[in-house]
Amino acid sequence: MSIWEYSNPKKFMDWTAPVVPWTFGLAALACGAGLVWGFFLTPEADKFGSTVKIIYLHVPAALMAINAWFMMLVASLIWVIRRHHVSALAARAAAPVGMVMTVIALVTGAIWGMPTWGTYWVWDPRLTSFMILFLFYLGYIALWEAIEDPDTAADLTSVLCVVGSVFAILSRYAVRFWNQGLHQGTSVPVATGGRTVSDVYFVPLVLCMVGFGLLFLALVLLRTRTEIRARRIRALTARAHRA
Amino acid sequence: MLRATDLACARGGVPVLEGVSFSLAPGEALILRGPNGVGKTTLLRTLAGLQPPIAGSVDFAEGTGAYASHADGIKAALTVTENLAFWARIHDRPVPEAVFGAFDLSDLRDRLAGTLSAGQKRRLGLARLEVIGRAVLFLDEPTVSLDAFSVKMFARWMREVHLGQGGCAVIATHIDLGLDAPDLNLSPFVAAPDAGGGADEAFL
Amino acid sequence: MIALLRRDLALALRAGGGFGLGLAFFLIVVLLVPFGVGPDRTILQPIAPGILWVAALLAALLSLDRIFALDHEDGSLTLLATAPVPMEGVAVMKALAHWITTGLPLTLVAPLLGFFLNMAPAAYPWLLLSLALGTPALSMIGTFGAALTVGLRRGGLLLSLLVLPLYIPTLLFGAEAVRRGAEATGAQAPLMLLAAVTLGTFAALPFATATVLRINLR
Amino acid sequence: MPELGEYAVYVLTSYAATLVLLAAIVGLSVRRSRRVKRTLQEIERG
Repeated sequence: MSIWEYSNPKKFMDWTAPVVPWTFGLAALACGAGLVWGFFLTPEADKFGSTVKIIYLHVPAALMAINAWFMMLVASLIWVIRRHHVSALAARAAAPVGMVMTVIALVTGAIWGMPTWGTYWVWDPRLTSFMILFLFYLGYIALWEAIEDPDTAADLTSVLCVVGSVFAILSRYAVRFWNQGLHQGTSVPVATGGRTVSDVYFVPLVLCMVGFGLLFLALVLLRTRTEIRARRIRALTARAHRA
Repeated sequence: MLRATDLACARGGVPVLEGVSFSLAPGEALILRGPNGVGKTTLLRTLAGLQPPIAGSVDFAEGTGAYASHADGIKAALTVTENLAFWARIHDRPVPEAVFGAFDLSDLRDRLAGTLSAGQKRRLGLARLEVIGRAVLFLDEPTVSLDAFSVKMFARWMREVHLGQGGCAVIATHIDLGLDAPDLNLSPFVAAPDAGGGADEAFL
Repeated sequence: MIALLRRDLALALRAGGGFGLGLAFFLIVVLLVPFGVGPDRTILQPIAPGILWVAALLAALLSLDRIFALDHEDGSLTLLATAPVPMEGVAVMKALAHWITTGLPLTLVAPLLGFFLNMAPAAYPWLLLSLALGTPALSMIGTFGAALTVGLRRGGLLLSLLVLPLYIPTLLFGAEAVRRGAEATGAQAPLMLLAAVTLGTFAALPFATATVLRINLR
Repeated sequence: MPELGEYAVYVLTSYAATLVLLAAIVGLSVRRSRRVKRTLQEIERG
């Protein structure tokens, strides 16, 4: 029973049925604990005052926004190579969730920018990169919606995802190159894990990251199951018309 | 020269035909018959390699096939000669002088393709087939909007020039071309409603 | 494949739409900006390179959906697919045809419009150089986008949404090169990066475009 | 309630905005899942 067997739609529906509620539960638990702990029990940071509490939303969301696109890239490659419908539908299911995570990262980043930089939106390389990532998500979702035939849509969006990934990384460094002259970014840690933060804030942050991760996983599983059912409806009605 | 073995093909992810097998020796043609929508175009596109078959295989010499339908890629803003010259250069072959005579295009040589009648445009499309010089032709309703005289002209070209020089062709058409070529009615090869291999198979 | 390029150029010349449309749009957009931003020359001067670059980008975007649409409708694309011409070659030739009919004229006209925006005199050579290096990338990326949306009903809008994010590195390096060139603070870096992006697109995107075309022709 | 100082409004708005966005994506996903499941069951019973 190779792992590819698990991505056969029927088997996928069977083994994910019990998993989804559990994942949602664990996600709620982790997020709840992390946010409550971070919001109520951590002291004010010297430099940022209480705005440091926004870190528990901004960093996990930003982390998931990038990981979501990476997951879609892997799923697209699996679809192109192994032609497994579930991975293509999982990529389609993950896009809106990734986009929402990007919006959360942008909103919390901008709000956090107010006390730190004095204005809501500053063309900081990190925030700008997330705005670009948001545009990529928009284009990806729009392409899925624009094409009727599911398999053609899966193929075209996979190519767009691969090309988009290269350009997203390119834009990431282009923005850093372009912005150096204007405004030095804050020392606020970048979205990836390598962070220098004192441990009193660290544990709740890890909890929030786990929470957001589980939430993302739960949402993707739920939405993938919905996509599989929608595809089954389309298949059944098509067969009914043919008969 | 061209062999199809147990071919199954789909249109829009839905299986349309299955179990189609035939083989053509040089100089032979095959006429595809069957009601509209049975899958003549789908079969031709699969044979030409424009779309992958669900099952079975198609074998003919690499780079000798050409697909042509009534949408024959004629540019209205170019003259008849320029259109033919373009396709000749794409296949890096010369434009044979005889082609203008063979398809009654001699006096239309420098006319813009946009100013031609439907029948003349079709003759230009068929002349293109001669110019590209491909041995294995897959033709989808080549004689649509052609008058009787032009149909005979095309049939004569097909019989004497194309097949005569050892080419072969699979032609989907409703009218009788007068070629002594076997017919293949596709109706018995229509895929069963629950045929496998369709894009939706994993979800049913 | 050169035949394809020559035919497309001949078609563009005869139809006449290709050249004029892009240039007219470019002219209008550039002339509109002062009405929006205000006639103050001290404001216009620093942002002139940016305006010219954005306007050139939008003008290039305008004529992208015509790259494959005509050939798709009259069946040429299908015939090319079974011709001895590699689809990657078709993609490159289509991108070059688009560049010659749109990118090149924009590059030549842009400096003339610099006067309307009171651009710094030092910026003109850099503007010309950056556009010359950058517009081919706009055409190649645009050809990829056009291949993605060939055959779709309202493909034009979707094409812009797909292609604009991909244009960001080129726009960014191009405008930065002109700005730094004008201030004589070392424009070599952005120019080289701009050229690198363009070379990268011509190296990789034809394969993606060909794959997408084959999928769309199925 | 922890002492949020003068930045209280920023912290609270960002928490509120995030919770609203998360609720939206979860709500929409669940609603669509139920609707599709119901349609599928109707077709399967057919």
